[in-house]
Amino acid sequence: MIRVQQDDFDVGAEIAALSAGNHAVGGVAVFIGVVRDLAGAAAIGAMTLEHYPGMTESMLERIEAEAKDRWPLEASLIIHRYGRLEPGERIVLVATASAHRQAAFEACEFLVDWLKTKAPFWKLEESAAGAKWVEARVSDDQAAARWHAPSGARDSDAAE
Amino acid sequence: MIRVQQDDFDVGAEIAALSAGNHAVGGVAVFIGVVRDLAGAAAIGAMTLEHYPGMTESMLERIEAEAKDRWPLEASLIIHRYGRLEPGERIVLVATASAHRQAAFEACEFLVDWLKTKAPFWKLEESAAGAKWVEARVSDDQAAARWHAPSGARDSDAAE
Amino acid sequence: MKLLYFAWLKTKTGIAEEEVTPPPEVATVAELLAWLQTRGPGYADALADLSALRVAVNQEYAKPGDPVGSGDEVALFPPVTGG
Amino acid sequence: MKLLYFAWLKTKTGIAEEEVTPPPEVATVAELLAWLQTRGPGYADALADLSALRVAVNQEYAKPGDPVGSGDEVALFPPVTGG
Repeated sequence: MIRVQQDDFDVGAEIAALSAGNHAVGGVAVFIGVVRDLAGAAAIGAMTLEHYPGMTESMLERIEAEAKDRWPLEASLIIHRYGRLEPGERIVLVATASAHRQAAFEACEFLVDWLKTKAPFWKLEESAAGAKWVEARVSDDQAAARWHAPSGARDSDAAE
Repeated sequence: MIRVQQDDFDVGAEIAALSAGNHAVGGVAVFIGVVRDLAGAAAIGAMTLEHYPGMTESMLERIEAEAKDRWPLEASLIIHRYGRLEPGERIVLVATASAHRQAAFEACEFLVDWLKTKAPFWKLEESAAGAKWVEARVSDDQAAARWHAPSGARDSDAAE
Repeated sequence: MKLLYFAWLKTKTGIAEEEVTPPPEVATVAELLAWLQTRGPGYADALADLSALRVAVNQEYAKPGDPVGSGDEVALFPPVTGG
Repeated sequence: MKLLYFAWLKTKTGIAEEEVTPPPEVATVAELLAWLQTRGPGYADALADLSALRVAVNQEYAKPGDPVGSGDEVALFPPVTGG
């Protein structure tokens, strides 16, 4: 399941719902992204996440479907927020439930890497020097590249 | 922080407390282990986790300290339950908070692998055929072996 | 054709979205971008470095040679930095 | 010396813990296990396969040649299966 929303989410309730009533689940891997107040040396007051409504949702659904193809998942959940967020606030939740912990971990990390590099979100960071759009980092692209299938058959949605 | 307890835990509250007030945290990786009702082909009614009070706590503290040595963690938490647990119940929570998602993921997976293979817990599974102590699985040992430093200097606590 | 601009592309063009009717010889993404560059200083600035630009046609990532037509939704944005 | 038994070792010996005074020639983990095997059928059964056994002395994993003494807490248990 995917959700793109402005509001915060209830981590405990979301994780519990993921495996509720499904006793085939042996482990749930979760990632929660949080707004840091340090990017390099400059303190950040807050940031605003812009997204592309419609394309964001369809890309998240496709990424989630790909994770379910590649790993034996019982359930998965992606929640991504947009709008203005203060340091310490949650940005994203990715959770994957599987019979086996290895599958849950790998699928969760795969989804987080994709979100960071492919999902249409843009970060405007506020600092003492003013507001500035964050530039894409090479290290994020490299983290996502680890997951590329040799065939590249499923990467037709990526222009870079 | 580590806790060995009979009671359940509040996933949302524990995760929130981990990074509360620390704005250097950019990501929290979490694993929640749940009682499955299938082990091989036999349906399981419930299980009882026995542990070695004292040794369990000191080993968990040591494992957590090793994770903090190896990865730049802002905070970490291990909660492990013992006693009788029904299918669907939570057994273990491992959470690691870091500025960087990769460190959080790796440390979390490292800790979970160690818990499964080194922490003094033993599983008594109930099924239609009666209660049976679970035997150690080779695949768990292999998962933990991935993390061994070539020197083996920190493995003096392991007899196997 | 509907155009959408995100992040600093929106700041530089000064608009979030607009309806345009490019000349009939504009048939690909690359041709559309070249035409947009001629529409004024804001556009020229926003589209100065095409390597810093990503394009989606009807919400799918598109390459320079991909076709664009009058009914399409074309979005221009920088490389994503989300999550 | 305090002995602790966990999991199926407890079932087979019939006790969770006991105080014992091994003969003075018992100075290592291996010698302690050999002596325990002679203490009755439950012990012989529990200690029949030493490869399925782990030993901790004072809550630290121990090897067969490690020393044991009168003030020690020695725990016998199968390979762990937790989490």
